[in-house]
Amino acid sequence: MNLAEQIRNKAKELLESKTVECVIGYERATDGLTARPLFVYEPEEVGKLIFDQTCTHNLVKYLLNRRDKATAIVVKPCDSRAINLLLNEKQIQREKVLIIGVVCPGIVETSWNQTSEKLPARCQLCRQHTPVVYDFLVGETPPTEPAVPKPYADIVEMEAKSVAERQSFWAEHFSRCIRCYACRQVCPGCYCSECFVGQLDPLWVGIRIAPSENQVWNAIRAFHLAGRCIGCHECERVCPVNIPLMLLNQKLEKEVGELFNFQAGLSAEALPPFATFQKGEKLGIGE
Amino acid sequence: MAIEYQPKVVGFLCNWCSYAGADMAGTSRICYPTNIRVIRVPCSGRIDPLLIIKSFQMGADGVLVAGCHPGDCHYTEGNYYARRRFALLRPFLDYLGIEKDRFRVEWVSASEGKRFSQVVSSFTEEVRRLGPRGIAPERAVL
Amino acid sequence: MKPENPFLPYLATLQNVTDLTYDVKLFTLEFNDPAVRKSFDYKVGQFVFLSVFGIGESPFTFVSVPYKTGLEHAIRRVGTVSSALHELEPGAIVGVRGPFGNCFPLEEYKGKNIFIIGGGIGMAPLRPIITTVVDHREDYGDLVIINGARTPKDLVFAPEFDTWAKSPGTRLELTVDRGDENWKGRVALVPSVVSELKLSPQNAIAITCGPPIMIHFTLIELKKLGFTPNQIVTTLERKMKCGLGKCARCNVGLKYVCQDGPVFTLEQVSELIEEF
Amino acid sequence: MTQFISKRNLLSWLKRLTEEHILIAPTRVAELTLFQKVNRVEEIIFDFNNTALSPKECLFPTTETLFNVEKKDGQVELTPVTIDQKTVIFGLRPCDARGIALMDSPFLKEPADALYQQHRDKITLVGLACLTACPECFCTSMGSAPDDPSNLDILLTEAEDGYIVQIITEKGKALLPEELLSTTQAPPPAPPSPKAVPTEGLVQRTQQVFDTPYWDRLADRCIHCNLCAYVCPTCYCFDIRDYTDKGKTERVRSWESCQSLGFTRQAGNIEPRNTKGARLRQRFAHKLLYFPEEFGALGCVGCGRCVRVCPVNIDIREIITDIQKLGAKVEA
Repeated sequence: MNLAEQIRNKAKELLESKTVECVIGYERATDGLTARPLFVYEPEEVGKLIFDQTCTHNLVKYLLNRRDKATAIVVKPCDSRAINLLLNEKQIQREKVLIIGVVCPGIVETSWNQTSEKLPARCQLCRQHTPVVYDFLVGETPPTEPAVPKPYADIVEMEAKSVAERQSFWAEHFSRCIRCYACRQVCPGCYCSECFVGQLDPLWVGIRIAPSENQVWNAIRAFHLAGRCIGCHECERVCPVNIPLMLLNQKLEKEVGELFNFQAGLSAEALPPFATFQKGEKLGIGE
Repeated sequence: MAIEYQPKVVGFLCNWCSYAGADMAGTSRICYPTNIRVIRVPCSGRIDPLLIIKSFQMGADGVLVAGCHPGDCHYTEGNYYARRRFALLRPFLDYLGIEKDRFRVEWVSASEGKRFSQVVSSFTEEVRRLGPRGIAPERAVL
Repeated sequence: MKPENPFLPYLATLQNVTDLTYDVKLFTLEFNDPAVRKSFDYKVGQFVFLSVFGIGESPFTFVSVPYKTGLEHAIRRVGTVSSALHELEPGAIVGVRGPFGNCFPLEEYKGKNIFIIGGGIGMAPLRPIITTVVDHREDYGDLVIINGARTPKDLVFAPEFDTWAKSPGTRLELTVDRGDENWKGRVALVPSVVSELKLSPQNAIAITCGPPIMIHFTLIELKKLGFTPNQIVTTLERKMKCGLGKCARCNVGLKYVCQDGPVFTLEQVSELIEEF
Repeated sequence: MTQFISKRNLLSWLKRLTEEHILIAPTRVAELTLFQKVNRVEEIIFDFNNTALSPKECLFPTTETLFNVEKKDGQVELTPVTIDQKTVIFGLRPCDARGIALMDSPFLKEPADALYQQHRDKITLVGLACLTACPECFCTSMGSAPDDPSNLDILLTEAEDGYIVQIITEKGKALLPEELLSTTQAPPPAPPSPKAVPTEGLVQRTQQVFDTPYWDRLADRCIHCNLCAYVCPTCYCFDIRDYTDKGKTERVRSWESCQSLGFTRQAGNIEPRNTKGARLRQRFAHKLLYFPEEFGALGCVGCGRCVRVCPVNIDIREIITDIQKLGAKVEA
């Protein structure tokens, strides 16, 4: 039985037994080729659920709109790290969420009406083929976990550049930003009720959509995800002007790994890097 | 004689140690460069990376953060958290195109008036060596 | 004298600032340019955008009456612009843009009984109606004013209460949600006062303005008393940025509050399809 | 006998335009087609479906100063911004030209927006007819067409090693010198036919469907970013704020979208449109009900950008068909 059928059966069972009010999964988009998020409330609607290589969206953030309602959710391994992040930060209650984990066959890069055979960056860096947390598992567990090729290859390449080159690289990319905030709205780690961008007093980032303000926005958004970004690459996928946002997030991920030996989303209990410290640690600051 | 380039340096000084250290320098008539604009904060742990990135955006050529030596913090652990935060911020600024030497963190206690002036002088020279950010505000990276 | 750029405010100087309550101040303005002073005209119920340059601009309804000199606004310190206004001293220069919006059709109310039901700072847009009725007392029927507030310190326009109460055929009912040690008056919610006074809908107009929750229950009471939707008038409050029906922000369903409002009868509100 | 311009003459004409005008044309940037200010005409690309962002940013920029405020010894002086630089937008599609024409209604209705008026007077629109229709385009259902010249000054249609030229307005005539033109017998290629969308009686149907739970269900997957509004040629909501920078104050207008959180939040934290469904409904009700009720035409030109760019595939064509189906059921 392929993945989609297993998911549909599980969803039907959960809805009929009223254990959950809603199952969040994927359905075919209007281009007939790619997928889009789907909210199923009635057992007879489970037929619309699909699962294939075009199911790129990370659905976990939708749980924040249903915090007190029992909800089932279809989760790929990279998305499952986002569940740990939200549990770790006390944003969702574990007993309210039923996780249908999918052993991920790898997804393809999609955009509207297009799928490319190229393995997306998140799959090239894939650390787990099996979700880190699940209640029901769909699909067979592959024998060995995938060996990650040279991690952070593009980050090391960026670090090799001179400061001036990096400065103009980012100035050029950030000047295209139109501040649509799709990167913030799609990110499971970005859920502040009032984002620092919306603050008037003090005015951190004005409403001016201009290079200088764009850079403060992009820099601080990335820094707020340091030690929290779970690498689902959704921000890069939704950016309408192709800003390489993961180059920012992964640089911080690499630094956090080296400085504090911490990776986001692997456990729901571990204290995140900025919430703890060791008295005697040597971090090359103020020595 | 060409007017020598005077770097703009912003200094976030923690109220209990570094700010008192600056006072000590002043009362003991020890001079230090006037390029530094001092901003007093309750603790180095209070400094949000947003304040530092905002300072660079508004034209600072260098940002100095001074706090109590680890273990001396008036709030016991403020500087420990700050140390972690800035340990990450420094390479990130460098990655974004702001030389990491333009951002320095020093632990200066209330009695180290002399050391405070040395810190400010050496940092100001360092920023002068790096020169003005020289980027038109419209195209400025931060 | 219409400016050719509708976003450009007239310049005006703050004549004086008096405290009405601990968080409400009465501002009196006068235009700098004498030509504007002569040509500027407005009606009761209209509003203008007041600008504090460097902070921003916000819409405020007039509390003064057009037939008297001096433009007055009663402003409660809530947001960034109102707080900035509260910091200003007389002589400060502010921007005035407008007037915008429709007005209370006071001509149509002539000969009718007028019931004014205001809550907190909601009394501000209603005050010019009261002033007009009191100044032309014989043109109108009975006048009942219900002025509610959270606490006695929040009652607005206190200095004018006795001039209102002494006006013939006028009844002033003050009420607070929570009294304090030297408050001897009524302690009740505004809607309950409306039902207690048994206001009769015969040849009457009920005008209400205040927090949404108060308007909601006041409308229920008025309907119970037999008021038809076109006898109930309210002024809606929405976030506004242009006042020109261009930035499409203040719409409630089909209507722009800045152009088709802010004054609506309940009948018009029910046609707005989007609940207000 | 239709007028014709060779590719070579076209490029030399565009090069001459850059001397007195700002030339804005489609260029290739980071695997995207974007309208950019062009200095060398070689950067212009001619074979593209449509640009990622619409040309509205030339008339309604992402950020624009309305006026500057100088405070000198107690006195305040306001100087509005004036536009004197002439601009040519080259290579915009007929649907985008209709987008600009539709946006004229709110901006130029009494009292006209002076800044937009100046942009509009100083801009000449040189369009490029579509030869192929994208799967997400539906311009013919929204009152436009792949070769619709009505809102342009000049329309070019690609033909054998050159372009068929249709000069529509005086402004276009004055811009294009006669000597560059030749004539051709070849008829213009047949325009493509994009898929149609049922818009019959759509405005009434949208009003009937207004109070149904359809919008809450639709908004389940919406993430409320500003993308659909920022790429749309007929979305014109804006925010106004004051800016003080080194003593100089300016009043700035920037793009805003009805989906962003603080759009209707009033002082005192009162949020009239607080549910996801109400917020998403505002966008489609504005385009399919409020705009037609006020200005007589649907507030959409069928360019398909919002369909292409929405991260969760909220597809306006699907919504229109749903509204027609639901509306019919409500009627029955």
